[in-house]
Amino acid sequence: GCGGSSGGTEQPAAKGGETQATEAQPQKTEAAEAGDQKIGVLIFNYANDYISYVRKGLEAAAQTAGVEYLTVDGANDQAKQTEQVDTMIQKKVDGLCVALVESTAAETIIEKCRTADLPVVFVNKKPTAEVLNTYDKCWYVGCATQQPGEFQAEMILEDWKADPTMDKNGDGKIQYVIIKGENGHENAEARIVGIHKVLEESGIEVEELDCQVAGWDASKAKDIMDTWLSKYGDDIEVILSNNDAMALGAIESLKAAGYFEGDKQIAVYGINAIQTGLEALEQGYLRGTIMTDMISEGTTTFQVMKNALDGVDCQTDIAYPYEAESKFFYIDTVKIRMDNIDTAWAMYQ
Amino acid sequence: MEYVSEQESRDYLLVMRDIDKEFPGVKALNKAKLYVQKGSVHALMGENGAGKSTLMKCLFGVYAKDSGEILFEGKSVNYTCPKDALDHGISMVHQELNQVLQRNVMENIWLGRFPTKMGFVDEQKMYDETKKIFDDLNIGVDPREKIDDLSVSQRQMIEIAKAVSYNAKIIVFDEPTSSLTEKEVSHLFAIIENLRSRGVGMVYISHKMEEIKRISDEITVMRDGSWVYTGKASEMEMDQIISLMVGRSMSSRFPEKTNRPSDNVVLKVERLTGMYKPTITEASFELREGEILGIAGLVGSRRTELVETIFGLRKRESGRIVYKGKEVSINDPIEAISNRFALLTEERRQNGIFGDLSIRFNATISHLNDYCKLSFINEKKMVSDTQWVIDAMAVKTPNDRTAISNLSGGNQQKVIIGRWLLNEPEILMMDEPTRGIDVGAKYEIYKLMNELASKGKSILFVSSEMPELIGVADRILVMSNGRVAGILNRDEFDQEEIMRFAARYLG
Amino acid sequence: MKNTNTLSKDRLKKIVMNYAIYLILLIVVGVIVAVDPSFLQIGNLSYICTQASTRLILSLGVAGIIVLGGTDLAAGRMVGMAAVICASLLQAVESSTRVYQNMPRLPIFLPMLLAVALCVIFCFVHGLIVAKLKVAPFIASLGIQQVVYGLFSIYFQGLANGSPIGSFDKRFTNFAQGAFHLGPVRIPYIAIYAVICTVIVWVIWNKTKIGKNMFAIGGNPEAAAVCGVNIVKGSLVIYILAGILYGFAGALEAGRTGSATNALGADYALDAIAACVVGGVSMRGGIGTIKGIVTGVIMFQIINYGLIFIGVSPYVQYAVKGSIILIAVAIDTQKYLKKK
Amino acid sequence: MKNTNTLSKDRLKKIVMNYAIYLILLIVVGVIVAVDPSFLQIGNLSYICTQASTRLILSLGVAGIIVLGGTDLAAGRMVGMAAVICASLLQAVESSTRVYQNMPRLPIFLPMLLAVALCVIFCFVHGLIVAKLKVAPFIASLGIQQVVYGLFSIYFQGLANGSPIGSFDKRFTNFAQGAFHLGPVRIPYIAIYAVICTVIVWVIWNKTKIGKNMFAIGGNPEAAAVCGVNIVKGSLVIYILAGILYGFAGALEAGRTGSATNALGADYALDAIAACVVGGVSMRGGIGTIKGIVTGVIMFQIINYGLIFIGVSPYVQYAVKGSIILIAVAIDTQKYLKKK
Ligand SMILES: Nc1ncnc2c1ncn2[C@@H]1O[C@H](COP(=O)(O)OP(=O)(O)OP(=O)(O)O)[C@@H](O)[C@H]1O
Ligand SMILES: Nc1ncnc2c1ncn2[C@@H]1O[C@H](COP(=O)(O)OP(=O)(O)OP(=O)(O)O)[C@@H](O)[C@H]1O
Ligand SMILES: OC[C@H]1O[C@@H](O)[C@H](O)[C@@H](O)[C@H]1O
Ligand SMILES: [Mg+2]
Ligand SMILES: [Mg+2]
Repeated sequence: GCGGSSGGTEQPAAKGGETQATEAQPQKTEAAEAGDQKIGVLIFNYANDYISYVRKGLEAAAQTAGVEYLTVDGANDQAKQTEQVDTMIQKKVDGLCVALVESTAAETIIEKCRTADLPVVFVNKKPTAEVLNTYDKCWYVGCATQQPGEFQAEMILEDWKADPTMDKNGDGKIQYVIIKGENGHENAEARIVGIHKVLEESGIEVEELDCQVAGWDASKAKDIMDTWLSKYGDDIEVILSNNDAMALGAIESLKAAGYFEGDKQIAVYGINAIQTGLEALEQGYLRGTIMTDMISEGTTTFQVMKNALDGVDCQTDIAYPYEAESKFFYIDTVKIRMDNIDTAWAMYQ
Repeated sequence: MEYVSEQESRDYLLVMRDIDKEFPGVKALNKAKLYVQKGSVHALMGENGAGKSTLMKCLFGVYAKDSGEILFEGKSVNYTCPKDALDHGISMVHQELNQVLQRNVMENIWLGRFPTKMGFVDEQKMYDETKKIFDDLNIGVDPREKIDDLSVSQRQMIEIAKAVSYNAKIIVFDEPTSSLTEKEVSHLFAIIENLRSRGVGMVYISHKMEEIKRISDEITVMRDGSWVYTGKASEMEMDQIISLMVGRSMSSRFPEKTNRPSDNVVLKVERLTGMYKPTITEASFELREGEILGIAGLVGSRRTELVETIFGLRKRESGRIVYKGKEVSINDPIEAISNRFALLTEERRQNGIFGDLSIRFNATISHLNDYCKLSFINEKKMVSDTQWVIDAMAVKTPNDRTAISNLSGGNQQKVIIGRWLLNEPEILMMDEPTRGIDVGAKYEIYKLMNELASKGKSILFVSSEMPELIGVADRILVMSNGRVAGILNRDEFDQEEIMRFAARYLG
Repeated sequence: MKNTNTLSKDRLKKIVMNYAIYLILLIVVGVIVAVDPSFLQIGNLSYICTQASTRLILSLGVAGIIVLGGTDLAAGRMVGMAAVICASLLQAVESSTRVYQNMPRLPIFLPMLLAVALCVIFCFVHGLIVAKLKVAPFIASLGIQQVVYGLFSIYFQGLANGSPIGSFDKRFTNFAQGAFHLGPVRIPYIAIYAVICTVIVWVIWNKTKIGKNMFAIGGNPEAAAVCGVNIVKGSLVIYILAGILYGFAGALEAGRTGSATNALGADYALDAIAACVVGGVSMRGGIGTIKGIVTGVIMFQIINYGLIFIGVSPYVQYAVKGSIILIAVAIDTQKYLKKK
Repeated sequence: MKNTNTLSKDRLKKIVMNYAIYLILLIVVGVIVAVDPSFLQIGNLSYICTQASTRLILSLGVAGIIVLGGTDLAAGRMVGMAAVICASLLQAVESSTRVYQNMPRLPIFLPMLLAVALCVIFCFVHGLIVAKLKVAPFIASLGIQQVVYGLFSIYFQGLANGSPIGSFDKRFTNFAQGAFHLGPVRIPYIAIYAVICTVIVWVIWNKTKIGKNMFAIGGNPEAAAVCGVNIVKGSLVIYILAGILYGFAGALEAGRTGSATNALGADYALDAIAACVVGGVSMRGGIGTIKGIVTGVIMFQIINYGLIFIGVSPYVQYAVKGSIILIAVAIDTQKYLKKK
């Protein structure tokens, strides 16, 4: 698998996984042998590409560590996922890694884990610190939710200052549109908050022309972009997409309208640094994207779980910052442009 | 018992012998047989459920027979679908009107064999050919008209025209005249004569004795899925046929009238006019206690609409219904039923039966209140009531949990009549109650009407069969084009007089 | 000789047809146990029954509409609506994420009543459109589904800017997640609710006029009208009953999950319909039994649970469930087919 | 006096009924224009037509099945399957994200053919189950939907770990996104394909035996059978035609979007059915026109596009679309009701 084999250079969690293998020996007396350990992995939706990479990282790390795992799909249905917790407990797993469908469901799940005396590590969707603090054997691992938005905005400001042609109408104002993932989706909402925060604090005048929801879906994003092109035309100077997939949909629409040829350019920004996104970056369609390091998110999640199973300190072998009061591990996100694109590609090696 | 030797059977156009067919729970055919000669009309007779339609459907490939042999022109055949049969020169007018209502006449005629030109359907040819067929058969219908816009009798004529247009060697008519007017019947008979002279063999199924006598050369009688008798029509007496069919001798087709209508008017219908035109117009009449009032008229004369409007199934624009001296408001069947009206509808399959549901359900559904205690149902009484229906109406069924669609048409009808009798109606409206029902069952129904009337119940009896109206009714009301054309007393009954009234408001 | 032979073959065929769903269930359980014998613990059964509870309540509602000859694509969204309503009004007073910060602590039945009332209203409208305006049920329920989803999503969006609502009042959580102990056996309340609903609906279907009328309307509406059944009223009662069941199922679903969003219930309608039909409720109307519905629902729950238990990948699960629907319904359909 | 009055009222009612869908469309457009008059640019119309193209192709397929008296919940997933197949086999050779790294560059029609073939196979099976085994179409198509989705998701998941497949071969992109210029007017290929498909399906429906048989089977299957129409064969042809259209629509959808995942097409089936029914195709079978379907599809596209144009939230869009479905179909249904 990718996570395990990527070795010890850039990915701290993977490194942790490796060290763990050797370190597992002395733990033997205290906890079950690695080979006997079994964990349950609950994924909110298999069809979601982001979480698929997290899962990949997690599973690879588990494999490397010789821990058995059982993965299930919540199919975006919290009730279903909550039931799956029961099934896992019946299957006598030793711990649960849960990418929640709804972050507020943590309470119920923690309750079940408490009854069964199982450690639980939440990943991606963030429960409140309040809830996490009701149980000693639970933690959270995830990317900072607002940071990708902030970084996106920062990138725009940097580019804006460097490239005067971005101000197409020359009014000194940034006219932008946002393609939103989903209403109420905590990542989408937080990313937009992040964008607004940075732009407001920048002192540069901005104008949000429009913001529409495309459900993380490329073809819907394309349709929306079509509409905007006909409504705002060249007034749009910057396009901010809540993820790469939608950015790519918008790019298809822009291409059809004759953009990216000669000096008819436009700045599009995505989030996630998925492979097709990186390719678009290389081809000059995307100006930038944010690497939300999914693989590390997965390996770290596993590491936290492993630490709990082995009864060692939760921060053992983890390089990412930990906020003890809230029990959060934060996986940093990284701004990706042409110059550091290799960092992102490395994630997929 | 064979009446035809192996040797002779080669001379027949069609030989069906030892045909067995079993449906879940019913042995529909038991060694049934039928021999049809070229250029002849062979009447197939039997009570409801005797297996006539089933036998023909086995020939036509609608059903697969379980065993037995079919020889057509001396060759053994076994058609697995209607297309097979049609391709080999057998066509059929089905008991049920099988038409695609949403499409036009010519598409229905050519369905299954559309003429094509370079792979595309040739509309012009279709139109011309249809026109030609209709001209030949004297049918005045525009080939481009939608079936849905036609009257039932027009639709039946189209079915007949279609069956004829296949130029088949054998044509099966399964109750072709059930909704035809007298005129159309004669017309059909002319067509049949012509076909006979061209050497076509025909099987003719009907419950109307007069027709059988008029048209058939030979008669085969079936009973309970088995062959009973075959003979020359000219050598058979009506009573003989009937007793063969029912398995006992029957002296008369109509029971002796025992009811004495009183002078008490129970129902007064005043200037009743329907809401959606064309409709009944200002229909008025009176119905007395213990009276059977026959309602005659041509098809489309709106007899059905009259009774349905009285029953609240159709909206009325104006008019009053006075029951036992008081005006009653009847805007839906619920009100009608609560006033002790009952309606036996004309289209059994469409609005009579609940096909998938049990006989018990079908018998009890219209008077659930009788079984309700504090709105909960008392099943026991339902069972005993249903048993009463089965016994009183002599319904042929394994038990009361059988789905009603497994019964033959006649037995279904008996259950439905039983349903209404359980309501103990004061006014019973029967719309073509004997349509598609065998003589035995017909007789029982007439007797029943008589008995009910004797007990002081009043009956409205819609029928297209003149003899039964004359045989059973106390008075006959004649409808013409939605109006009451006249009312005749029993001593004035006369077919020609009735026909004259029936034509009164036409055109 | 030959005769007895065909007869026993026929009988065998009949048995297969009548018990098809149980046979399939047996095979599925057999496979699951073969892969992981530990499936046969009593604990699993108890979980399966608990999990099946809300689905059963929902399916009982949908089934009535199917027996009427209709269908209800909107059922799932109604459950979602009820869940969101209850969730938003039954958060713990002390929770910092409370959407109505200053609302007094409500008795738990009040929001549940409100949820039920809303479901009843929408079901009523749905019923009117189908029974009165004679709109094809599929499309009517599709329209209702979109309207319901749109409207309650707007409410949901407005509340917490669309983030999931959780942190419920303990009484509510206990109502849905609690249990009492009968000696060593833990009996969850939710299973009790399901049993009560099932009994009530069984009585309505089989022992009351409402039920008989439902079968009549579904079996042949025109004949029902002639028999004095008030089609519109008779249908509406069943739609209202469905609304009550949806509302209750939604409330329980929120309480049981401990949180709710407007996505809750997205696939429930199709699942419920599938369970009913696999359990022998005919989409042609007029046919269906409570026993069948219970079997259908539990069967799907066993499959869901069992396939996860033996670690089958989710996409394989789709394929398996789809195939089972096809096989079960194909066999069941043959029962009602008129023999040629 | 009174008479002429009622007559004109009746006539008005009739006009309203016959042109209901156009009136609704007019009102919708009216509202949109009132909010933002710039909606009335020719550019918008061109976008709307382009966007409607794949949906129209899909709807033409679904419509045939509806006319047969069936329905197809699986249509959307079939489109998704075709899209994923084409996407995975038509990535640019030079792309680093290519899932089949060592595969030679394929002629674009090959994967498209494969996609169509797969859709045809599944539609064929669906048709068999409905026409031969007489399974209720709703539930049959639900089963097929789950099987199709499960299977092609396994394929997709295995390929790209669930991330979107993009970076297509330029020829493919051009095939779906290209256009030619007629003077100043840009005519996208995709609109041309849609027109061609529409014409072909129109001819099949109206000028061939296949079409006439379809209407007969949908209108009255028993009648069709006794007239010698082979119901199974006649139905299967229509299902196969649907398969071809789905496959083509899927290929175009991938090419048009520039990427594909297994989520593509999730709601397309219900949208397509809604468009057909709003366009006057009756769910009871036997009734429908190509003109109506085109109108229905374009109407929904205008709503989609227009509501985005005036910046209405997606939830409001649901509510609006749902209401329009209900109103349009309720009016249309009254046309066919027998007044008594
Ligand atoms: N499709 C079927 N399924 C089950 N039983 C059937 C079916 N069709 C006919 N039967 C049964 O077969 C027997 C013969 O019915 P059939 O319709 O052939 O009688 P028939 O002589 O044509 O009667 P009628 O004069 O009422 O038309 C009846 O008992 C009927 O209930
Ligand atoms: N001229 C007509 N125009 C339109 N519809 C007609 C016409 N004639 C008959 N119909 C329709 O066909 C039906 C047949 O009429 P109705 O049943 O009232 O006549 P009937 O005398 O009872 O005939 P039947 O002998 O078939 O019972 C009517 O309900 C009506 O809807
Ligand atoms: O929940 C779905 C979304 O989750 C986000 O975290 C991710 O960035 C998006 O690409 C999308 O997958
Ligand atoms: Mg018959
Ligand atoms: Mg009549």
